[in-house]
Order: sequence, then structure tokens, then C-alpha cells
Amino acid sequence: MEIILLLFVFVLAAFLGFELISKVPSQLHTPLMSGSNAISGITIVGALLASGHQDFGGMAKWFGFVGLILATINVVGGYLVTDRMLGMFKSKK
Amino acid sequence: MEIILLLFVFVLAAFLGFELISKVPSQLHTPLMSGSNAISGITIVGALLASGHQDFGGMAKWFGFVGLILATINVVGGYLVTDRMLGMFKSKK
Amino acid sequence: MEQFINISYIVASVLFIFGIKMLGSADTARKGNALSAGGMLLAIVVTLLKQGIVDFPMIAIGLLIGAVIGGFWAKKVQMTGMPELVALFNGFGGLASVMVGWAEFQRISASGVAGTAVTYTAIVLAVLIGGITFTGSLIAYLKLSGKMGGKATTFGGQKLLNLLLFVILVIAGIITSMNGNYGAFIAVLFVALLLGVLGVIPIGGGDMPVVIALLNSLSGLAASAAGFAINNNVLVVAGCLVGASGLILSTIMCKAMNRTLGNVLFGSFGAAAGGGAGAKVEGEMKPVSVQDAYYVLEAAQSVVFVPGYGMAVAQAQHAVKELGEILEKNGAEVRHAIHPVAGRMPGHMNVLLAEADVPYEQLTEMDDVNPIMSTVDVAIVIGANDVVNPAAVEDETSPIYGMPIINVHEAKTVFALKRGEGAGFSGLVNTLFFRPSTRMLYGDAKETVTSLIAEFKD
Amino acid sequence: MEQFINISYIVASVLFIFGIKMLGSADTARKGNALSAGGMLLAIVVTLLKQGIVDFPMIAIGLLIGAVIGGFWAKKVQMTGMPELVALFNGFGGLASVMVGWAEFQRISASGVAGTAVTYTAIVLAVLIGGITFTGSLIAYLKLSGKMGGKATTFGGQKLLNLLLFVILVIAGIITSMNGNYGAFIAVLFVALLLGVLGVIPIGGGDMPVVIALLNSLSGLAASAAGFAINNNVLVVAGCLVGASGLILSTIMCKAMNRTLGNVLFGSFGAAAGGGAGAKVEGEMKPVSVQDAYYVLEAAQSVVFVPGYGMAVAQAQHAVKELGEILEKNGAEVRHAIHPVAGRMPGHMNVLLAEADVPYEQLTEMDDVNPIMSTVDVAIVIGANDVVNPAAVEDETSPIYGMPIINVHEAKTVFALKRGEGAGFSGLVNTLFFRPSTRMLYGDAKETVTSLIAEFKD
Amino acid sequence: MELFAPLEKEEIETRCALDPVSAQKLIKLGLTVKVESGLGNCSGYKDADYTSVGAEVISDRNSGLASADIVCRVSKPEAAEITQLKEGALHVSFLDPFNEAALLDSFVTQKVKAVSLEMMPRTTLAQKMDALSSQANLAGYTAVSLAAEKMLKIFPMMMTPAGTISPAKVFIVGIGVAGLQAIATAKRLGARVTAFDIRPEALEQAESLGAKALRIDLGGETGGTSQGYAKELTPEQIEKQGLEQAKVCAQSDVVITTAKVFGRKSPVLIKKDTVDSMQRGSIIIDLAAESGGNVEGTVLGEEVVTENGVRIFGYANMEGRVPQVATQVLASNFYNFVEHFWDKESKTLKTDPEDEILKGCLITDNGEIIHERFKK
Amino acid sequence: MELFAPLEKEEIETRCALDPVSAQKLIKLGLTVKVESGLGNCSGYKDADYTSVGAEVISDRNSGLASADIVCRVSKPEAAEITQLKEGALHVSFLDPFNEAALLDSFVTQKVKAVSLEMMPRTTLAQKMDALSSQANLAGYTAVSLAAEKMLKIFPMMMTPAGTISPAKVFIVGIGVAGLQAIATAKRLGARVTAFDIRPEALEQAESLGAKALRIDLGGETGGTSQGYAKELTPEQIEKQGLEQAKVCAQSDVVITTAKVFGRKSPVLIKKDTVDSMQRGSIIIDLAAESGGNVEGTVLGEEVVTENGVRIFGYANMEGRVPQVATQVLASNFYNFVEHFWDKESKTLKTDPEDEILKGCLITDNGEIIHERFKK
Ligand SMILES: NC(=O)c1ccc[n+]([C@@H]2O[C@H](COP(=O)([O-])OP(=O)(O)OC[C@H]3O[C@@H](n4cnc5c(N)ncnc54)[C@H](OP(=O)(O)O)[C@@H]3O)[C@@H](O)[C@H]2O)c1
Ligand SMILES: NC(=O)c1ccc[n+]([C@@H]2O[C@H](COP(=O)([O-])OP(=O)(O)OC[C@H]3O[C@@H](n4cnc5c(N)ncnc54)[C@H](OP(=O)(O)O)[C@@H]3O)[C@@H](O)[C@H]2O)c1
Ligand SMILES: NC(=O)c1ccc[n+]([C@@H]2O[C@H](COP(=O)([O-])OP(=O)(O)OC[C@H]3O[C@@H](n4cnc5c(N)ncnc54)[C@H](O)[C@@H]3O)[C@@H](O)[C@H]2O)c1
Ligand SMILES: NC(=O)c1ccc[n+]([C@@H]2O[C@H](COP(=O)([O-])OP(=O)(O)OC[C@H]3O[C@@H](n4cnc5c(N)ncnc54)[C@H](O)[C@@H]3O)[C@@H](O)[C@H]2O)c1
Repeated sequence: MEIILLLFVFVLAAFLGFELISKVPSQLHTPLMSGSNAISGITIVGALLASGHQDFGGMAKWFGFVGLILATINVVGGYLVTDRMLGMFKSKK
Repeated sequence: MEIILLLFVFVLAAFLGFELISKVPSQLHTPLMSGSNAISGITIVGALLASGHQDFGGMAKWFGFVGLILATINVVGGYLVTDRMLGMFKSKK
Repeated sequence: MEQFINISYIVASVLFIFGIKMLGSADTARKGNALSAGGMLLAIVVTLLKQGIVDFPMIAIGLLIGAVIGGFWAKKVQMTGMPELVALFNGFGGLASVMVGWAEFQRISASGVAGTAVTYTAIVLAVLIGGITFTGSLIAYLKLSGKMGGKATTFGGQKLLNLLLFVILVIAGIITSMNGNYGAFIAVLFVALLLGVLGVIPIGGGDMPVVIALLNSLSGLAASAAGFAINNNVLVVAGCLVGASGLILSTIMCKAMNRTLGNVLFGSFGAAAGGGAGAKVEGEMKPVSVQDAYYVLEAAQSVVFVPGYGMAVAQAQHAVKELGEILEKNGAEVRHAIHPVAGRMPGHMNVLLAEADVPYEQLTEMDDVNPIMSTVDVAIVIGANDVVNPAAVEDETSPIYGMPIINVHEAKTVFALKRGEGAGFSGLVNTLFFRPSTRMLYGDAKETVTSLIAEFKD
Repeated sequence: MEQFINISYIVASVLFIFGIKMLGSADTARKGNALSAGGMLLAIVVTLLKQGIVDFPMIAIGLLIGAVIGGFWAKKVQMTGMPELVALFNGFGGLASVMVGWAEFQRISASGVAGTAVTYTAIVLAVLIGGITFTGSLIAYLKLSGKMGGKATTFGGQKLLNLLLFVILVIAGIITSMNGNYGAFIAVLFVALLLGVLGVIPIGGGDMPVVIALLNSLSGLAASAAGFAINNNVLVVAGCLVGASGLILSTIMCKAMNRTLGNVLFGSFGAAAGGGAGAKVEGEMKPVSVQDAYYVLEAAQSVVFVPGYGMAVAQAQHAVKELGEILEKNGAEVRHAIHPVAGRMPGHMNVLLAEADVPYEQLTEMDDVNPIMSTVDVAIVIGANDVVNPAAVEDETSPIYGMPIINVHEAKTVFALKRGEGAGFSGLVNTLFFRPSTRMLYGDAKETVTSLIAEFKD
Repeated sequence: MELFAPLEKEEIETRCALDPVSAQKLIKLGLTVKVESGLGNCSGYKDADYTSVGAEVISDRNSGLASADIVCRVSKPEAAEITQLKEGALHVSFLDPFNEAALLDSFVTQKVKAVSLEMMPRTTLAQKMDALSSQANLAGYTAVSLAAEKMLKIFPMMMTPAGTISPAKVFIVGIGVAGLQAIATAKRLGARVTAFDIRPEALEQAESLGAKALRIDLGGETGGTSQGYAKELTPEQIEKQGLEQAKVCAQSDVVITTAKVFGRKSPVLIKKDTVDSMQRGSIIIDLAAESGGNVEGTVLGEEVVTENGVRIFGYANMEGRVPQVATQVLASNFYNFVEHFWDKESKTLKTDPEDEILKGCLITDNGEIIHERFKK
Repeated sequence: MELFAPLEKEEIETRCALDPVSAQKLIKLGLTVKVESGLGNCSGYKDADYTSVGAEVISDRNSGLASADIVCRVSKPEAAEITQLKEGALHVSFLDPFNEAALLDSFVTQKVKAVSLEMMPRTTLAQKMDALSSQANLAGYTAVSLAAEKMLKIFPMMMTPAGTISPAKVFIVGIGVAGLQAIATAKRLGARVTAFDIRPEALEQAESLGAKALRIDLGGETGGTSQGYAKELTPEQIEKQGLEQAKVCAQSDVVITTAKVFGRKSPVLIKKDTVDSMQRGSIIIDLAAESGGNVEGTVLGEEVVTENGVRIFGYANMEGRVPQVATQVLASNFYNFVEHFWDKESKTLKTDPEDEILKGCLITDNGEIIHERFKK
């Protein structure tokens, strides 16, 4: 049942994702890409669990650790870069 | 956990519902209202369970039965009326 | 099997999503309705496959009765009677949710094991919202079908009564949620039914479509609550979709009437309170957003443009002509009413409108347009001021008293496009802008008209 | 606590939803990004509250290292280097998903209790998609930063290799899903990494932005898959949102380049296959939808309108003028190039464009516009035919050979607006319409231009 | 009440005071309308057109003048004819009151109420009776159509197989009613139009018709009076203005001047050296010719060709070149005037001397000059 | 090579064959350009303008004619002058070849290559040299500007305080190049325009300029020849057409006719009774006057006022009313012609008689008539 509900959530999120983006001005293509790239760093939550949870040990923990570093780079770097882009975009206007 | 996922589903559905309707031409206001009224007859699924499920007995079953009749009227009548409206709308154009 | 049923529920929900989306546009609406009906059928059929469903005869009888009644009414009803029938159907949907909630409540009570607070809360919500929907829809039905006076009905002490009921509701709701007390539950149901009646009675018949849309949204929410009560995802999703989209729809419908939702629902209370005092107040200049103006224009059947010097300053003539074309395509009758002294030279407006290629047939003289002005849905005043100043016909002390004007103040709605509080050539205050039927669209006329056009083009 | 965490996840997801929506419009983009960052922070913080999270030092170190590296790069990078940095970040995100999947796989293996097929499948998907994302993004990064040749690279047998890898992948994937075989798992990982390289190498540098958008969508899906693997709803939702919106975004970006996604991804294969044969083929008239034309125009820096008799017939001049204004506002340089014999009388176009109030400054003579034609992004031919017929300069046997024309065929993209296959006054076939850079917008010119305007106004 | 419209006597006058449509409307109001035979000859109407709507066509001018309660005419009367009027009668026409003191005295002597069309207040309410506006409007139009007909070139731009014909450059000086209509007409024909006026709001008005406004900083005080007429400029201001204008003139194919200053001789805005700097074949239309001209070298009623081939047209009565419409709108002004003061019950004119409009335009009454500006 | 443009001798001719701009372009091409003194007088150019671009201004017409390899002029030459031309020289002008057989013979005798501008093929390629088009275009414009100037009313609609002035109704018969430009100009000025032609595609073209097309079902075969000229109609067709047109005429303020049938006398489209049914003061401009006129009662070169007050203008050389642009585009046609056949290397004209354009317009060569239609 839980997996079904997750699937439900997945389907609804997919529709929502499609509906959210309709017409993006071309100057925003790159920032939007970059901004949603940062969101895709949500896998950091998984990495947190894997690296810090008691259930995980040995190799698994280290995989999680590597994952955590990578995901953090993605998240932190991603948001900052996007913000910089958008900042320039604004001042250009 | 299950209730949380249901809540999640609820929230996503709410967003989706908001996003789906943006600008409806005024001639379609009534059909749209009527059409989504028919969908709200989905409670028929609940009524089906209540009136036909072994868990339900006594009074509950009868409540379910009444609910079933009402919901069926809503669903069947709702879809048909909407279709009739839309039919006229088209031929008028 | 359970997996299969649930996946089918997902499919059904997807069909509902497409259905609603497609219902929103004229080309696809009918197909959208069919899709959503398909989703419903799917949901019903797979539910029957559920483990534990045993009493098929009962189900068959219920379905049959419902289908016959619903089908018969749907076929029989006249075009004009459709809205009230929808109200009735909607009421039944609400009552069905009440019944589902009640049945679940009964089941739990009968099982002897107390339910969780969450389940009880969900049941309370289902019964509450469903109950309001039921009686509210019934009243709407009665008002629309003329079986009950269409006028807004108010009575003294109504506010107090509402407050009282609200208190009872909260207390009974909390008690039910805590321990499933039957008495409290019945109290909730009772109050809900009463609230539905009291909520809709004060609303006038003209506003019923909005009320039905709102009640429809509520019946969706009731179904969603029932879904929480019996832990059924398709109920939650479909109900919530209807709830959200119905809310948006009622907002849109309000805008098309140049009203707010709050104004529709509680307007008559205000009226009752402020009534009696008939003194002519100055009022204020009420701005309106381009989007709200769009909703009004979109629903208008006849539109009159009244251009003035401001249109020339803004060089808005091409945009005006285009907006006129769009309105015509949208089914409205469009006129351009030219006042003889509009602009700064004789024939100023003619030059501009000819440049924009507005057909001579659409140019209407003041004397021809004034008699029909009260039948006009929207008059759009584009940078005109003196030539639509009602002081010329109403205020004997005005320096322009006696000059014939274009009587836009008689139109149902007036949109006045100006940049700010600027006066016209003669420097007079124009009371038109302060009237209740007038809304200001501030900004350069060309930009305003262009954004209106943008609104029309999605 | 678990409840609280999960509700926070819902809140975080809502923030992501708002964030993505707001990123799509210029006014709100920056705030949207901040919102979504807030959501991310929330998700991270509440995760730390989870029962069972014990190794805080490890987490702290990981977060610190990541934050320092990410922050440093983000601050340091030049404006021009941003796209490649995004590619790199995206690759890391993909690899992180691989790691999460791998860790979960390890955990299950170590726990001794075999996982369910669903979990294994989710892990396989996370590793597969994450792996492709990682190496694919890396290649994109290398290409963009010039550390690797930007050109599309193909080699013989590539197709065969891809096929082989695909077969291995399916087999290994199925084995892993069935029983969690470690070897098969590693095979999946390995193939995924290889596929990422092979998939991106054949794509030219100019198409990289689209590829990154697509890889970004994939990394979202990888996160979503990881969410299924570890049963975490925020991963599922956020990942899926990114997956879906990224897909739409890459489609939009393709349209802005007048390409399809398939053409971008697999174009070079076709080129490799069909290469060599340099024969000049006649081609065909390729229609384009108004929407796709919009995406190209929206991104254009310089636009030339070439009106002809068809514009006059359609009376499209007002619409053309308006489209010109919109394009100018959008940042493009707009010209109207008038051929001396366009229309049916001397000065035909002048009358119409003057009526529509196109400023004289924008009217360009043929001799002035031809030299810059090759720098023009889009030439919009509005019901002109003979005056843009390249036969006049290329085909000595043509009856109009020797007549100077407006050389629109040199522009990067040509949109030709016509009702159908009709010839011009001279009745000649026009090869312009068959050229690869030309797209036909069929229909009455006024209607076509009006719909283009509508596209611009959302 | 009896209203009489006599034949216009001035040779150049092609307009007349009444067209059949307005005559009919006056009759509906309750007036008796008499017109002198041949009234509409120059503006396209025959006597029969008047009789068919119920007006009386009479040949005896004197009896008409003597019996009328209201006399409407275009140009000012001869002094001799005033003496023929009934005491207490109303006489409406252009009067040129600043220059015709003697005429005013005749009205006083005869105890006739004299209304000067020139003095109609320029308020929104009075606009329907404002003959200066209605005529200036047509003058602006005819100025352009005359220029188009006389020019060696054409107005619109044409990109043709035989080369590009560039649009005519037109310069309008003075953006009153006539100037605005000239702008509009020249723009319609496709010219590039530049316009100048000393009143800043007039520049905005020119722009509202698509012209380019020439903005010259004249320094000091400029602008219109409360009545909407232009103030007179200082010599320095005129100097500076001339300089800037000369630049524009030199490039223009057509220059149209419309600047009158009310009650005075019109200012000379275009000096001889400016005219000499203009191109061969270019055209100047001086709409202020009747009040002295805005251009040095203008000769009233004539076309002057300068040495370097510039042609200056100082034609009088430009609106009279389209006499049919000029008469139509003028007659409409007369009708609106009568209608405004008409008392339905008594079927007479209610001429309250406190009325804002009458205060502006009624010069004599009851045997004295009652208008503030002409009181002695 | 030497090119000579002699003075136009016909009194009415205000245009000339060369303006300074085209003269300069010809010189750049490598020709020696001579013009007769006073050439540009009527079209706004002085001799000095020509010399300043490098052309030679000569007073001796005879020597100019005798030494020129190319002679360009507007109107057809006198027979006497042809004998002065060099053998093998090229003579380009309007020739009226259908009516001037004697002239053609003179060219044959003198062994001069005569190009008739009238016979320029109406193909897309030849359009830049098509003088009929470039001139008809201006004739259409001047027809409207003449009408505007002569009319008692105005063209545009004006809703004014003094009543609404309705827009002029204009009817254009014959929608060739001149008709189209007349439509465009009248529309610009704000008139309501109706237009008629026997060729259906011309009706679409009229609509493309915003006119209302009068669609009359004439029955039988109508339409244009392959060259774009109109076919002659049967008497019945003309009858029917007249009937429908009469209805429109009766309501029109201005009627402009442009229907010529190539090489023949123009058809009479507006009969006397139609003219009589028109309103007093309305105006007819007959652009076909030179070839006989489309209107019964047209007198070439004159204004005729009918009994009921309709004014028919049969002026010749209408394009000559805007001589400066007319000369500009005509000279450009000459230049384009020379440039098209110019051989840069040899600096001579390459006149391949198989060329499609020459086949159309070259009448005589090598001492014989080579044009199909004029061969004996
Ligand atoms: N027709 C004639 O021959 C003639 C000649 C001279 C005078 N007049 C007089 O002019 C007046 C004409 O009346 P009317 O109603 O046409 O004009 P008006 O009374 O002068 O009013 C014009 C209005 O347009 C607004 N406006 C100005 N620029 C604008 C822009 N860019 N966008 C939007 N609104 C703009 C101004 O308000 P904001 O400043 O708030 O925007 C103003 O209220 C009459 O009083 C008439 O007597 C007429
Ligand atoms: N300028 C002059 O003085 C003059 C005079 C006479 C002749 N000509 C000749 O006319 C030609 C002018 O060239 P041009 O390029 O302007 O025009 P063109 O070559 O005649 O082509 C016009 C094109 O417009 C299209 N069209 C017609 N109606 C349309 C509508 N409502 N919407 C969209 N498209 C429409 C037609 O194709 P579909 O039918 O497929 O829509 C046709 O291909 C030259 O050959 C020139 O020689 C010129
Ligand atoms: N209230 C009304 O309804 C109404 C009616 C008619 C006119 N008006 C207004 O009255 C004003 C005058 O109109 P008019 O046409 O009778 O004016 P006018 O004939 O007196 O003068 C013509 C124009 O010449 C300008 N001028 C004067 N001296 C000048 C100089 N030295 N250089 C340049 N320009 C100079 C004036 O400013 C005026 O605009 C206008 O603003 C008009 O809008 C108002
Ligand atoms: N190929 C080119 O580039 C080119 C150049 C110039 C003209 N043309 C075409 O040549 C055609 C003729 O042009 P033109 O102006 O020289 O024509 P024209 O002067 O010979 O005739 C004028 C018009 O009168 C019409 N007409 C003739 N008899 C009529 C009748 N009885 N009733 C009504 N109308 C009648 C003709 O159809 C024509 O449209 C046009 O279609 C024009 O577009 C083509």
C-alpha cells in the first residue's frame, strides 16, 4: 500500500511538474535549468540517512558519505550559481 | 505513515487542481461546474464499499445504500447533463 | 488484486486530471467530460473487485435506482433548468458523502474498537462539509427553480444565530473526534444541515451560479474527507481536485461579475446593515486589475468604447481597434461612441480610428448611442473625461451644464482608463469616476489596452 | 516526531513547487530560487531529527566539505563558465543518487535479509539513471569548458556497441531486481557510466544546453528512484517535479532552436549515416506550428519582415506592426524590408505600413538589407513570393533571372507565411520554400501573425 | 420669430450662413426662416433646396433685413445695411470687432444686439457654436490639399521599381485647430510632419496626431491666455524661434503657418532669409494672410514665387475652398447658437446678459456697448 | 557611348527624360551624358544641377541628336527629327506605335533602333523599366489630389461639435496601376472607396487596399490578356456594366476612371445619363481622356461642367502635375533600361533581339520593323 501511495505521489508530482512550466522566456532557460538542478540535489536527504543512520554501516556508510559530499556540492553550488545568474539577469535589464 | 502519504497526495492534488484551471471562457463556466460536480460523485466508491462490504452491517449498510443511490444519481445525472450542455454549446457555435 | 485496484485508481485519477483540464477549453470540453466519465467507470468497476465486497444484489439495486433517476432527470430537463438540476445533483453528492461518513462511524461504533482521532476527524469533516453542501445545494435549487423566492433573504439575529451554531459545531466536533460520541456526532450533522440553509438563504438568485460552483467545490472536499475516513486514495485525490478547481472556478465567475467571493457570500449582510441610509455619498475611485477587467469583458455581451484625448496622447488607437475585434470574436457587440468635442480638434478621433482602420459602421454618434446605453454591459472610457462628465446633465452649477455627453454612467459597468487623477481640458472634477459602477484602470491607455488584449490571448 | 518530519517534507515539497513555478517568470525568479533553497534547508534539517541518525560528526564533515567546495566554485566561476559548472554540479547530483542507491544495496546485502523486488528495482533505476547522469554531465562539462573537442564525435560500430550495452543492461538489471546479485549490480553501474559517455559524445557543443537540461531532468528522476528505494516521499516528489519540468524545459529549449529533442539527441547518427552523399536535393516544404515559431522568435536577436502582396490581401499590416513592436520589446532588432515590386502597385507596401504606423525608420530598402541578411536570425516572409525567389539570383533559366531580390534565403531561419501552395504573380515555383532553413506557416497571414502575437502574450 | 440669411456680398465669399439642413432644423424649432435668393449658389445649394425644407426664398434683401428678428450672415455687414435692421434685432456674424469700431457704433445707434462670432468663448460648452474652430478646421485641411495639388512632388513615400520616392517633409507652425487638422491631413497622406507652437500643450497635441514636435526653449514666459489664445512674444523670443524654424524650413517641402494672435496683426514668423534658404519648388501656405501673414513676402490673395523658386500662397478664405462643408458646419454653429438660447414656451430667444457665453460674444445691446473689452 | 536627352517640345509636357540623379548614375556606368539646356525647367531642375553631376548641357539640339548613340525623351519625336539621328542609334520614348505607323517608317528609313516605352512587357523582371506603370501610378495619385482640391466637400469623415461631416464617396473604375494608387490615396484621406474592374483579380487587389469591390456578373468571357492588359468587352457586357455603375455613380462625390484598352480607343464606361444622375457638385476625373475618355462628355484637356453641375475633368498628362517625381521615376526607368542591357567590358549596349524584354519593346532595328505586332 505504501509503495502504491508513493507511486500516486509520483504521478501527481509528474503532472504538476508538467503544468508548472509552460512558457519560459529564453533568457530564463539557463537559470531555470540551474535552479531545478539544485532541487534535484534533494538526494542529499538520502545521503544524510545513509551516512548518518545507525542501520547503515561498513561500506554503505562510506558510500553515503561520498554521496553526501557530492549532493552537498550540488545543492550549495547549485543554489548559489542560480542566484548569481538571476542577479546578473536583473541588473542587465 | 499512510495517513501522511494521503495528506501528501491531497496537497499535490490541490496544487494540481489550482494549476489546471486558469482561464475558462465564460460560456464554459456552467459546463465545467457541472462536469466537476460529476467527478465529485467519486464518493460513490465509498458508498459502494459501505453498502457491499462484509465489514459493514446493520444501520451502516443502509446508510451506505442510501449514499450509493444518491451518489449514483450524482454521477450518472451529472455526466449526462454536462454532455448535453456541451453538445448544445457546440451546435450553437 | 489490491495492487491492481490501487493502480487502477491512479489511472482513474489521471483521467480526472485530463478531464478537468480539457473541460476548461471549448474545443476539448466534451471529450474531457467523456474521459472523466471513463475514469469514474473504472473506479467503480475496480472497486467491485475489492476483497470483502459481497453484497452484490444490494449494490446492483442501489446502482440501478440511482442510474435510472439520474439518467431520467438528465434527459428530461430543459436547457434552462440545467443549472438547478446540477445544484440538486450536487446536493445529492454531498449527502452521499454524509452517508459514507455516517456508515463508517456506525461501523466503528458497531465494531466495538474505538477509531483513531484522525479517522474521527475525517468523518466529522465529511459529514460537516457534506451536510452543508446538501442543504445549501437544496436551497440553491429551490431558488433557481423559482420554488422559493430568488431574493436575498435576511432576518434579524441571523448573525447571532450563526455564531451560536458555530460554537456548538466546534464543541461537538471536538467531542466526536476525541471519543466518537454518537450524540455529538448527530449534533454536528444537524448543525451542518442548518448551516447550509442559513448560508445560502441570504444570497440573491443572480449569484446562485457562483454559490453552486462553491458548493460543488465543497462536495469535492467532502468526498476527499470521506476518503481520509475510509482510507481511500482515489476519493482523496478526485475530491481534492474538484475542491481546488471548483474554488478557482468560483473566483473566476465572481470576477466575471466584477465581484469578489466575499462580496457574493456575505454581501447581503452588509446591505442589510448599511441599508436605509439613502444619502448620496461621494464614493471613491476604485481601481481594478487588468485581469479582473478581463473577466468582466470576457463575459460582456455589448461593449461601447468611448475614446477621448487620452487615447490620442497614448496613441492607443491600434490597440483599441484590436481589442474591439477580439471582443467581437468573443461574441460581444462592439461600438465606438464618438463625442463631437472629444480630442483637441474637430474630427480628432476620426483621424485616429480611421488610421487604425476601425470600420465606419462601428463609429456611433452620441445621439445614437445614448438611448441604448443602459443596455450596455461595459463602457470603456479611453482617456476621455469632459465628454463623459455626468455633471453636464446633472449638476446645474457646472460650467458645462447643458452640454450633451455620452451617458456612460448608465452602462452596467464602466472601465475608465487614465494615467492618474488628471482632469480634462475644462479642468472639472468628474463624478463618473467615483460612481459605484465605475472601475479605474490606471496607466497609459495604450499599455492598459495592450495588457487587456494579452489577457484575452491566454 | 516521524509525523512532524513527514509534514515538514510536505512543506518542503510545496516550497519546491512554488520555487519552480516562480523560476519560470522573470519578475519572480530570484525569489523562487530562494524559496526552493528554503525548502531544501527544511528537508535537510528535519532529516537530521530522524530517529536513528547518530553519526553527526560524519554528517557534519560531509556537509562541510561539500558546502565549501560547492560554495567556492559557485562564487569563483565567471559568468561565461556557469553553464558548464551547472553541468558538473548536475553530474555530482547524479553520482550522489548512485551512492545512495549503492549504500542501500549494501545495507540490504549486509543485513542478510533479501530486499523486495520493488526495492531492488528502485535501486537499479537510481543507479542506472544516476550513472548516466554522472558521466553524461561530465562529458557535457568537458565539451562546454573546451577541455574536450566541442564537435560531435562519432565512430564506426557505435550503434552496435550501444545495442550490446543495452542487452547487458537489461539482463543485469533483471538479475539484480530478482535476487540482489552483487555482480549484476556492478554490471548495471558500469554500463550506466558507459552509456552516459556514449550518449553525450556524439552531440555537438551547441546543443549542450539542451543536453544539460535533459540530464538535469534525469538526475531528478534518479533522486526519485532513490526515494522509492529508501521509501522517502520528499525524494520521490522533488525528484519527480524536477524530472517532469526538466523534460518540458528541454523541449522548450529545442523549439527555440527550431529542432526536436530526437533530432538533438540522435541527429549526428543520422548525419553520420547519410553523410557523404552531397547531392543537392529538392527537399520539401516543411510546415511549422505557430507555437514552435514562437519559441524561435522569442530567442531571436534580429528579425526582418518581408511583406508582399499576401500581406495586403490578408490586411495583416496592423498585426505585423504589433508583432514588430513586441519583438522589439523582447530585445530584437526589427526591420521591414520592402522590395520595390512587392505588392501590386508601386508603393503598395508603403501605404499599408504607413496606415499601420510603422515608423519610416524601420522601413529598409532592399539594397540596405541584403548585405546584413546573413546575420539575421529570422526573416519573416509575409505573403511575399516572387520578390524572395532565389531563382532570380541562382537560376539563369528563370524568367526573373537578374532581378534583384531580398536575399532571405541567407538568413538563419526563414518563416514563410502563405495560405497554401499558391504561386506569386509571375507563377514561378519558389525554391525558397523548400530550403532547409525555411519553415512554412500556413494560413491567412493576418491570422497567423495574430496567433504569433497571442503566443507572446502568454 | 423671423430669421433672415442675406446673400454674402464679398466677391471672395463662397460660404453662406445657412444650408438647407440647418434651415429645416430652425424651422422645426419654431422660427420663420427667410433666405435671400441665390444664397447657396457658391456652396452647392439651389433656391429650390431651401424652399423644399420650408424656408422662404425672397429676392428683396431690404425687406428681409427690415423684418428679421435674427440676421445671420458670414461676413461683417456694410454700415449702411445696419441701419435697415429692426430695433432689438439680433445680428450674428463675423465682425472683426477690434478693427471695426465704426461698425459697433452703428449697431449701438440702431439698438441692435450684435454678436461677434470671433468672440465666442473657447469653452467646452460653447464649442458647438464656435465658428472660428469649425472654419479653422477646414482651413487646415484645405491648406494641405492645396499644397498637394500645387507641389511638384508627392506626399507619401513610395518604394517603387523605379526607385524610392521619399515622403514630403511638412512643417506646421502654429498648432491651433487649423494646425492640428493640417497635421492630421498631411500625416494621412504619408508626409513626415514636424510642428511647432509656443504653447507646450499644443506640442503634446501635435504628437497625439503623430507629428514630430519641434521643441524650442524660448526662455521667459510663453503660453496661452485663459481663453486658449496665444500670447504675444517678445522680439528676442521671436528671433530665437525664427532661427530654429529656419533650420526646419530649409529641409521642408511644405510649410504651413497658422499663427494668429487674437485681435492683433499676426506675428511674422518666417523671415525673408528663411524663405530664401528653402529649396526650389517648395511651398508655403500662410493661413494667417488675412491678418497680415506669418511669412515675410506673403501677399493676401495671391501666389508669390520668390527668386529662388519658393511659392508662397497667401490665399484668403481658405475654408471657402470647400464651401459646401464650410457652410454646413457654419450653419450648424448658427443653429446651435439659436437653439442654445431658445425658449420653447415663449418661442423667443432668452438672452440673459449674465450668461457666460453671451458675456463673451455679445458686443452691443440696448443701445450701448456692453462687452468689457470694447467699452469706451 | 553618348546619351542625349532633348528638351520636350510639347507645350503640355512638364516632365523630362533625365533628372540629375539618374544622369549621374548613367555617367558612373560609363556613358557620356548630354542634355539640352533648360531640360529640367518645368520639373524643378536647373541646368547647373546637371552640370554639377558631370553631364554636358548643350544648347544645340541638332548636334545633340546627331551625335548621340542613345536618345531618351518622353514624348514621341517629330518625324523631321528622326532623320537627324545617327544610323544604328537607339531611340527610347513613348511612341504610340499603334497610331503612328508613319513614325515607325521614319525609324526604319533612318535605320534607328526605336524602343517604345508603351510596349515594355509587364513582367516582373521588366518592371523597373516600365514607364507606363511608373507614370500611371502618379496619375492615380494626382487624380485624387486634383479631386480633393476641386471638390466642394472634404474627403474624411469628421464628427465635430458642428455636426458630423460624412466621408466622401469615391468610385474608381478600372483598377490598374493608376486605379490602385487612386484607391490608396483616397482611402488615406479617409474616403469610402468603391472600385470596379472587369478583371476579377483586380477586385481582390482593390480589397487589399481597403476598398469595397463592386462585383458585377457580366456573363461571358472577361479578364486580362497574358500581358496583364484588359480585353475588350462585348456591347452587352458594357451595357450591363453601365447599369450597375450608374447606381454607384449616383451616390458618389468623386468618380475616377482609368480604363484603357491597350492600343485602342478607350471604352466609354460612363454614359451621359449616368453623369446626369449624379449629384450637383460631384467630380469626375477621366484618366483615359488622352485615348478618348471613359466618360461621355469628356473634353481632352478641359474641365466640363454639365447642366446639373457635375464637373468632368479630362486633363491630359496628369502625372505631369507632379513633374519632379514623375521625372525622377521616368529617368530611373531609362537608367534601368540602359543598365539592364549594358555590357561593362565593351561599354556598349548588348541588344540581343532574342531577349524577352527587347522582343516586347524594340520596334525597329536594322532598317526593318522587327516587332511581331507591327510587321507589315
Ligand atoms: N474637439 C475639439 O475640437 C476640441 C478643441 C479644443 C478643446 N477641446 C476640449 O477638449 C475636451 C475633450 O474631451 P475629452 O474627453 O476627449 O478629453 P479630456 O476631457 O481632455 O480628458 C482627457 C483625459 O485623458 C487622460 N489621459 C491623458 N493622457 C493619457 C494617456 N496617455 N493614457 C490614458 N489616459 C490619458 C487624462 O487623464 P490623466 O491625466 O489622469 O491620464 C484626461 O482625463 C473637451 O473639454 C473639449 O471642449 C476640444
Ligand atoms: N509592385 C507593383 O507595382 C506590381 C504591379 C503588378 C504586378 N507586380 C508583381 O507582383 C509581384 C509582387 O511580389 P510579391 O512577393 O509581393 O507577391 P507575389 O509574388 O504575388 O506572392 C504573393 C503571395 O502571397 C500569398 N498570399 C496571398 N494571400 C495571402 C493571405 N491572405 N495570407 C497569406 N499569404 C497570402 C500567396 O501564396 P498563397 O496563395 O499560397 O497564400 C502568394 O505566394 C511581383 O511579381 C511583381 O512583379 C507588382
Ligand atoms: N474649448 C474648446 O472647446 C476650444 C475650441 C477651439 C479651440 N480651442 C483651443 O484654443 C486654442 C487656439 O486655437 P486657434 O486655432 O483658434 O488658435 P489661433 O488661430 O489663435 O492660433 C493658432 C496657433 O498659433 C499659435 N501661435 C501664436 N503665436 C505663435 C508664435 N509666435 N509661434 C508659434 N505659434 C504661435 C497659437 O499658440 C495657436 O496654437 C487651441 O488650444 C485650441 O485647442 C478650444
Ligand atoms: N508585371 C508587372 O510587374 C506589372 C507592372 C505593371 C502593371 N502590371 C499589371 O498590368 C495590369 C494593367 O495595368 P495598367 O494600369 O497599365 O492597365 P490599363 O491602364 O491598361 O487599364 C486600367 C484598368 O482598367 C481596366 N479596364 C479595362 N476595361 C475596362 C472596363 N470596360 N471596365 C472596367 N475596367 C476596365 C483594366 O482591367 C485595368 O485594370 C495590372 O494588373 C497590373 O497589375 C504588372
